[in-house]
Formats: sequence, structure tokens, C-alpha cells
Amino acid sequence: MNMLEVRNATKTFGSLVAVNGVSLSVAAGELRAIIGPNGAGKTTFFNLITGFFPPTSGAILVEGQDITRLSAQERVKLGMARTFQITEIFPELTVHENVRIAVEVGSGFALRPWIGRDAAATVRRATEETLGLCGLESKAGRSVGELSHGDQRAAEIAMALALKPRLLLLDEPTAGMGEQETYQIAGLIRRLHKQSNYTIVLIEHDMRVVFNLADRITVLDQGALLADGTPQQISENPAVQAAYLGTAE
Amino acid sequence: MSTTTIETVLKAPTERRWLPAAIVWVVLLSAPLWLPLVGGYTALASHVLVMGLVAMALNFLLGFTGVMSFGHAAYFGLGVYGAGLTLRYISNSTLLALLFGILLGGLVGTVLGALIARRRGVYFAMVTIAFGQIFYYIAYSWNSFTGGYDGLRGFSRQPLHFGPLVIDIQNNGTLFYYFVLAVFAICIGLMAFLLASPFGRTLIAVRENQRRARFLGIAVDRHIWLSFSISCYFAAAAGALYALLNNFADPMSLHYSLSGEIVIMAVMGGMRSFWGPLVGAAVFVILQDYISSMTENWMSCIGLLFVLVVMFFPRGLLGVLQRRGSP
Amino acid sequence: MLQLVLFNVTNGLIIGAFYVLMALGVAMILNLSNVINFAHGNFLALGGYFAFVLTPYIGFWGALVVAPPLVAVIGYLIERVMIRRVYSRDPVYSLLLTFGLAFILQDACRYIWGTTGLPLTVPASLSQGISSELFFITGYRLFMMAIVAIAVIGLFAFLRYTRMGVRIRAGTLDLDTVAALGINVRLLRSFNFAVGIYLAGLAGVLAGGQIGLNPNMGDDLLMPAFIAVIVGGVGSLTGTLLGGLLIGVASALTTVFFPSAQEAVIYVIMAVVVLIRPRGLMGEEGMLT
Amino acid sequence: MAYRILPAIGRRTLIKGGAALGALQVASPYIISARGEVPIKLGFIDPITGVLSALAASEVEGAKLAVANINASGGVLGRQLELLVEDSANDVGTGVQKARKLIDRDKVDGIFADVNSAIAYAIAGVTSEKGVFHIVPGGHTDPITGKDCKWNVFRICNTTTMDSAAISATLVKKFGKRWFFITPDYAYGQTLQEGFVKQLTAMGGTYEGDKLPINTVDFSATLIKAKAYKPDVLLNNMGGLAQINCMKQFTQFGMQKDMALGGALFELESITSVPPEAQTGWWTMEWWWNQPGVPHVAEFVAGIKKATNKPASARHWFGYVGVHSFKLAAEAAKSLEGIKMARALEGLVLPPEVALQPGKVFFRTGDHQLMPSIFTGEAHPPKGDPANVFTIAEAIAGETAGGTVAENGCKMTYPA
Repeated sequence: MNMLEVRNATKTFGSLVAVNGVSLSVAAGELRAIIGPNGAGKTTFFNLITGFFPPTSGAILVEGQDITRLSAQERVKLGMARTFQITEIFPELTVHENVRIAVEVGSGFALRPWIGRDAAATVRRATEETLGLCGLESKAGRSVGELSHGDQRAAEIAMALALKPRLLLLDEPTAGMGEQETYQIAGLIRRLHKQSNYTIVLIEHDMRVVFNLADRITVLDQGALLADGTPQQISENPAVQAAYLGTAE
Repeated sequence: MSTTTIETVLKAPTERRWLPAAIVWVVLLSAPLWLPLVGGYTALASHVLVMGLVAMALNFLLGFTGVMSFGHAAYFGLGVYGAGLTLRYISNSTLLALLFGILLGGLVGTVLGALIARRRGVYFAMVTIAFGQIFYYIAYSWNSFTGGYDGLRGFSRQPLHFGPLVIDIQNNGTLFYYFVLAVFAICIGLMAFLLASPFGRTLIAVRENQRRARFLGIAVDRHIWLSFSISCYFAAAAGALYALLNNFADPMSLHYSLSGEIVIMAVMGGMRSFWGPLVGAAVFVILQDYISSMTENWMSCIGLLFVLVVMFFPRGLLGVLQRRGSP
Repeated sequence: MLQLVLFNVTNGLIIGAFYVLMALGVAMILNLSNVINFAHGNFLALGGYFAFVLTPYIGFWGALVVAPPLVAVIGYLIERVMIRRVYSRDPVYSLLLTFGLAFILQDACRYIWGTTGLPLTVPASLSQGISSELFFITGYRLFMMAIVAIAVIGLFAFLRYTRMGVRIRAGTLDLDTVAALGINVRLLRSFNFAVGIYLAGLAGVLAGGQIGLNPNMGDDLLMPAFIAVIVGGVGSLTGTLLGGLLIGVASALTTVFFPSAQEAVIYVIMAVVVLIRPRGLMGEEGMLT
Repeated sequence: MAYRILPAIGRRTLIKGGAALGALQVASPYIISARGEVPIKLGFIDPITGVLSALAASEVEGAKLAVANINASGGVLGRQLELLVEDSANDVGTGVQKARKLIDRDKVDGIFADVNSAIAYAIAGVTSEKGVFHIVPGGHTDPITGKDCKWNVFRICNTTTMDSAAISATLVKKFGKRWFFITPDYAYGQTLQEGFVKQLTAMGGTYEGDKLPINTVDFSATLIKAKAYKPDVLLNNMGGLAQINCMKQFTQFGMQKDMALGGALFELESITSVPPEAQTGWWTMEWWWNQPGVPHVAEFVAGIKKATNKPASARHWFGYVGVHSFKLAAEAAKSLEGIKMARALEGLVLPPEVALQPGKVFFRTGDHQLMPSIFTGEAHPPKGDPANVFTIAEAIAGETAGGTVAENGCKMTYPA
């Protein structure tokens, strides 16, 4: 059974067709990259998967369960976590607090007016582990709004990880980053994939990152599926080269 | 860095956290002693506590959930009427009046909150104002029950009976002040407790970033609704105390202009700080008390205060202090 | 009885016309600038008082033409100097700001023109009932209806057919895109604010002729205006128009049966609408979040 | 709002400089003790803002004139008077708070409040709780000196029963027995309409009416209803600005052709604010400035004119009599103690320079209600003097109009 399966998803806004009958299967433990030129409908596709809005038609399944009509919160409970193209964090809180909130919500404490000593200790341990995984221990006490762009991205990924997701969706994790920061984030994603065995779907512009990390690549163009395959297959696909790689930056 | 460093990093700010609280409690507990020396009077101090409580209740929503209600006078006022009507028609127990006041305002807030909670931003504010006014007109129009425009008279807070012990808060203003302070302390304690809990942190998460909160799996609408409801219970508690303070209830305690005053108290004191609204309420109530005796143009002074706070002290009094205090 | 009800429907339309004039201004400012203008009723009063001051020199007709733009200029200046600065902040600040302005403007009117009501004299030709059967439709009321109708048609035409109007409508839907197209959003908002205030000033002159002037004269119209916006649906000016007329008629009809509830009834209507159609009668989906 | 009237300064300077001095005084409350004498503080609460503000302003002016006169002639018990004016903003809750402030903070020896019956009524609750001597200059609702009478509360203006009884027979005789009421929905309006209805039904009349919010601006809906009822008389019981607006719309609708106007009160401040065609109807007038030959009246009218440049109205007289009553009570009791003053004022007859009208004017012992003459007459557009807008037809002794203490339901009890 596939971790994620999208069947024929379509999303229209008025007369504009943003995503047009795209299907996709992601196996457990796979790292899938979604690429495509600007306006190809990548983020809209992501939003369909994560429940930002419902698809106009088509179905979305996680581990065989149809989640097409579920709300974003419910999808999170089924093990889906995402980051955004423009970092979404809690800017006035410290890194530690950001991650702790995610850990607590992920542990089902969102409505708890109190937690026991043991649970609190578990939360603290999980928070510190996640911070460690993302290389943020040294910045734990700083307000996340003050951090560098790369660290903010890392913090957002840490929050997603704190939910202990089975499926992690990253929307352009290296967008707007310098060389050093890109390298740092790519390293983090690789660790998550290779060492922690997360199933990851990411949208990415940086082709070095994509071809370095991805097990398989899906190419979207003008809202439709253009190609799907291993990095090797994609780089050799003439249609992709014509539509995308040839015109890439 | 090791985890112990994280601990120390986190502890540094908490270490002094007892200090503001300690100052507040010392000031409040000793108020009847020093107040007459500076030209105040006990009823004024009780009034400050009541408005401080409702401003902090509002700030539970405004400052800690990031949602702006401009109709909180309605739930405050329902607390006023709940307590007043109880004393007038049901029972002469002060504590029962307090309880019924809290329940009336809180339950109505809970029900309406379910309707309101899906709105956002300025529309949320607009709907809260309009819904709040419903109760103003009910109190205003229902002469036979609420006394209408004339207000509800003919009730009075009663001494407290604890077995053989009788505390005469009816005639002794200072004892009543301490009664208000006790209720205030319980409410504030509950609020602080909630805010320090995982639930409280999810509210702050909603304040900081609703999109992120939603994609962490927080049911944002439900949390706003809960926060709104909780805030209404505390606002109603303040209202019930207000009824006991004045032995009187009138429709203006439900009017949106009071809502505006509550918001300015919270903002003036500093909506990001726990104690800010209390400071704001103290400044506002005392200023209003003096200015309205000094000039016919007190409305301009209050209006100017609103404008000045918005233009020059948007972070509020404590917000300014906090910023100075931190490096 | 039927006659009485019919009378009141007509009368309600007249009251509703006032609500509409107020509510359209409130809605325009709300839609484009995300500001709830608590001071709207005070701009209305200002319009009436300006007309009062001008009438001895240029007559009622002159005042009707000159006073509203004067109020709009004051509104424009206030927007430039104060309100503009809080657009980028949490909406709580703009609310508090207009709330404070309402206090100041009301007090200023009282300070300058006194607490006692002042009459705004309308031409004698307008002050008679049109017939003994339809005594409650005075010439002045017909005149008010006509002016309100002209103002509303003018506003809709402005929004549809002028470049500025089209930009305002576009900005209401998606301000970021409008800004990205290189349109001066600051200017657009200032202008839009002034147009909203103009409507309030116009309502003030008309109301002054009807009920006279006093510093609180706009207060009673503010909440109905808010409710007209909510009932009609935030974001839809047509909805606001309908909402205003609806609550005007409902309020007048209630007066027939249960006069002390004439104010409460408009809140009941709002509650019912919000319950059944959360977006209001004509509200659009994107507008509420 | 405190124009603190300081002793021994000319009246005009006082009124102008009052506000500034008041401000000074808050800063240094003991500035006066330097003169070796602490003044007697009187708290005056009235709706300086809101629809009744014109009436409130007159009451305050009358009280100020009295304070200035009294201070100029040696004060009360050898001490000067100081008037602290507070705005109740026509809001009951605000009024109650101001009363508590004046009593708790300023430690006033007497409270004067309020034009608005509801506020007066509510403040009476506070003053009796605190045992402070309280005079109601201009709040008319019955229970204040009726079933809710209090030992410490005295009232200058008439009860609504007195006012309605005085004019009812005239209205029936002149116009007919089919009446339509437009009544403000609060304490004053409710008891006033009750009073009228009692009189009218006793005379076999019928009625219909609307009770409207006190701040009502648009009366058209109710006026349409009134027109459909085809009454002989329309009783406009609204107060202040609301009454004025109602009158204007009445004449706009041309309804003066169909029915007569009348009612309990159409005060000088209001008559002069409506268009000439609305200056009409038969009304009760509680005091009138034009009483040729009655001693001291001209003096008082000139005093008010000099201080305020306005014609003296009943409201001026209420404020004036209120402060003088305080003085008379204190001097008769030789004390400022509330209970002694209350006892001393019971049955006290006002001297002519305070009464300012013919006949015996006194505080009735059983309910603390002042019993003056009640004037009825007709309003009309100004004749000569712009303030000459009312002609007295009859003066009725208050006591005959008002009903007995027992009828009104007052059971006066003093604290043990």
C-alpha cells in the first residue's frame, strides 16, 4: 500500500484550472520531489494534499484511507505534516516554545489545561530531541523571529517533525537561501530521509538539491502531470527537457 | 551545546517572573492603607479591580489568542444583571449572585461564541459589537424585569456567612474591597494557570500564526471559541462584582462604548503582558474619575487618550517598560 | 390597520434610506481599508453643523452642495494624518483610533455649537406634506429620498465606470494585486475614505433638515449602519443597500405593534441572518476570513 | 465638571474662572483651609451632556446663583458653600458612580440630583444607604416622594401626579376625551402617563399611546399611528431634545390641524427651541418668570439674566430653591447632620425671596415633597419679549393636585 496516493486531482478557481487531473503515488519511505516551472500548479497541488482547500474533483488517499473530504487538522492527526513556501512560524516565541507547542499538539494535549509531571518530561525530551535533530539546540532560547532565514526554515521543519508525521511535505525548503544555508537544509532533509526513514514529498526549485536527494521526481507543467520517474529517467526525458530543464535558470 | 544549557537559557527570564506579580499583590493588598493618603477612596480601588479583571479577561482573548472582541461589555453587563437579578428576585446570597452572574454571561458567551468564532479580524470585531448590543436593548426595553432604562434597583449585596463567621461586606467598604480582591485573585490565578498549560500555549500559537496552528493540527475555530467563552466567564465575573459594588445595574454596562473602554485599558496597559490590562485599567479609571470632575470636555480628554495610545504607545505602558528592560 | 402598516412601510423606506447612506460609507471604508469607522456618525453631525453655518450665506441649497465635500476634506485630512498610520497594524488599533476620534468630534461639536439642539432651516417649499392622505410624506422626505437615490446611483456608477472607482472595487477584492499593478494604494484608500465620509456628510445635511442638529445626532444611526453591512453581507455594496432598507422597514413596522422594540428588532434580524446565512444576504465567500 | 465656586469672589469672575480654579483645587485640596475655614461642600449631579442637557444647564445656573448669593451674605452657619458639579451624562450608572464619588472622596454634606428621574431615583438609593442629605431639584417620577420615599430625600419639582392632575381637566374641557400619548419609556414617563390615565379614565376618556426610548430621534412611525387614532389631544410627554424633535415632526406632518397638543411639561428651554407653529398647546408650567407684582421675582430673573444672559426658567428656580432649602434646613437645625436637617426641613415654609411666587410654599412633612402652586396655561409664539411664550391661565395649589401622602404610598421611616 502506498503512503500517499492522489487520483486524478483537479482544482479550478473560476475558469482557471490550477491542477488538472494529476495522479501520484508515493511509497512509504520514499523521497519524492515535485518540480515544474513557475505557475505549474505545484503549491496548489500541495494544498490539495494537505487539505488547505478541497479538490474540485479526484481523490486523495493516505495509506489506503480516503481523506479527500477531511479538514487540515484531521489530516495532521493521520500523520501528515507540512511546511510552507513562505515560512510559517510563531515569530514572537522562542525556538524551544515553537517546537514544544508542536510536540504537545502532536501528543494530543491541545485541549489539556494541565499535564502531569511524566507527560511534561516526555514533552521536554521530545522537544530537545527534535531540536537536536534539526541542529537548533544552541538557538533554543532565542525568539524565532530573530533567527536567520535558514534557521527559521529549520525551525519550521522541526515543528513539522515534532508532530511525528508519517508523511512530511516540504514546500520549497531552500527557497531564498544562500549556498551555505541550502547545503545545511539539504543535509537535514537527507538525514531525515536516510536515518529516520521519513516519507517526504518536497517541492523544490534547486535542481542540485532535487537530483541529489530524490528517489523519484514528478514534473508538473501548466497544472498537468508531465512526467514521473527516477532522477535518471527524468533527466533523460525529452519532454521535460523541452518544457522545463531547457528553460531553467 | 548540551541540554543543560537549554535549561539555563530558558530559566533566565522565568527567574524574575515572580517580581511583577509580587509588586502587584503587595500594592493591591495594602491599597486600603495608603489610598486615602493620596486622595483615593476604597470604592475607587474596588472599581479599578473590577475593570482590571474585565480588561484581563478581554486580554485573554485579545492578547493571548490574538482575536479582537469589541463586544465584551455585553458579557460584563450580563454578569452585572445576572448578579443583580439574582439578589433582586431569587436569593439574598452574595455568593449565589456572583455565581449566577458568571454563569449568565459565560453561557451566553459560549453560545454566541459558536456563531462568532468563524469570523476573523475586523469582521469578528464588528459581529461581536452588534451581537453585544442585543443585550443592551433587551435590558433597555424589558422594563418589568430589568428596570429598563432606569436600571435595576432594590438589591444590595449581603454579608457573607461561613457558619458562625459573618463577614460584613455589605456595610464595610474595606472588607468588600478584600472580597473583590479575593475573587479577582481566584480569576487571575485560573487565567495564569490556563495560559501556562498546553492549552494556553495553543492559544498563543493561534495568536502568532493561525495558518501554522491549523497545520499543526490545532482546530483553530474551536480554540478561538473556547478562548472566547472562557474570556466571557471572567468578564461576567467582573460584571457580577460590579453589580455588588454599586448595588445597581444599568443598561450602559452592556453598551459598546464600555467595550471600547475595556479594549483601550488592555491596549494602554500592554496587551502582550499579563498584568498590562490591570495597569491600563487603573490608569484609565483614575484618569476618568478625575478628568470628568475637572472639565466639561472630559470626552475630548478620553478621546485624545485613545488617539495618543494608538499613535504613540501601541505596545502599552508595560510593553514600553518591557522593551526597555530587555537588551 | 392595513393602511397603518402601509404607511409604516413607506416610512421605513425613508428611515432605511438614511441607514443606507450611512452604511454605504461604513462599508466602503471597511472593504478597502479594513477599518471600522466608529466616528462615521460624528462626520454626519459635522455635515449638519457645517450646513447650519453655511445656510445664512449660501442658503440651504448651497449648503447641501458645499457642506458634504467640506466634511470629506476633513475626513481626508484625518485619514492622511492619523488613520493611514495604523493600516499596517493589528485592526484593534484602527478601531480604537476611530473610537477616540468619535469622542473628540462629538465633544468638539458640543463645544463649538452647544448642547442645545439647533434647527437647520429647509426651504418652505419642501416642508409641507404632499397631500392630506399622504401627510407623512412631506416634500422634504421625498426630496431626501431623491437625493439618497441620486447619491446611491452616483456611487454605483462611479465605482463601475470611472477609473478610480474600478480600482477601488478591484482593491476591495484583492489589494495586493492592485498594489502589484503599480496603483498608488495609499492615495486610493485616502480617496475612498473621503468618498465614504462625503456620504456621511450628505446624510448629515439631510438629517439636520429633518430632525435638527445636536452633537449626538449620528450615534443612533451608527449601529443600524453596522447592522446593514452585516445583514447585507460584508463586501457587497448592493447587499448593504438592501440591508439598510430591510432594517429600516422592519424597525418602522415594529413600531406599529411593539414600539419599545423598534431598536431591538434590527438586532434580531441580524442574529437570524447570521445564523441562517453567515455571510449575509449578498456576502461573498472570501470576504469573511 | 466641578466649577467649584469659591467664596468671596465676584459672581461673574466665578462663573468664568470656576473650571480653572476647580482644576487647581484638585491639585491642592486644602487651599481654602488657609482662610481658616473649610467650606461646606455640595455635590450637584446633572446630565450636562445628553438630551436633557439644556434643562440641566439651567438647574446648575440657578444653583450657582444661589451659592453666590448665600456666600455673599455670609454663607451657611458661618461657612461658605462650595458647589461641585458632576456630569451624569444622562446615564443612570454614571450618576450613581458620581454620587458615590462625591460622598466617598469629596465628603459632601449634601447631594443635588438629577433632572433625569431615573438617575435621581437611583441616586436616592445611594444617599439613603450612606445617610447623606439629598435634594432632588428636577426629577419628577412619583416614587421618589411616594412609595420609595426616604428620610433624607426632599424634592423641589412637582410629582408627575401633580403635573398631570393640574392640566387634565383643562385638556378634557377644551379639547375632548380621546387622547394619544407619546411617552418616554423610563421612570418619569411611566408614572406621568399613569397619572394622566388615572385622571382621564375617571372622566370617562379613552386613550392609546406609545412608550418610546428616552433618546428617540425619529417619531414619524409613532406620529402616523397617532394620526390614525384620531385623538382630540396628543400628549407629548417626551423630555428635552426628544420633545423638541417630536414637535418639529408633528408640525412637518401638518398634524396641528387635526389634533390639539398638550401635556404635563413643555418647558421654557424647549418652547424657545421649536419652530413657531409648534409653540402651541396647553401645558403645566412649574414656575414662570413673568409674575408681575410678586416680590423678588424680578430680582431673581435679573440675576439669572446677568449671570447667563438667558431668561429664567423653572429649572433655574429648581436649582436656586434647592440650594436655598439646604441653607434653610441647616440653619433651622443649626447642624449639618443629615437627620437633624431632614427633621428641620419637614413642614418648613419657604420665605418669599426663595418661593418667588404667591401662596404658601412648603415641604410636606409626610413625604418631603415641596408644595408650590402649579401653573397651567397656553404656549404661543413670542409676544414682545422673546421669552414671553406662555400665558398662565390658572394657578392651582400643589396640595390639591397631588393627592395625600397616604394615597401616594409614602411611609417615612427614620433610622433608629
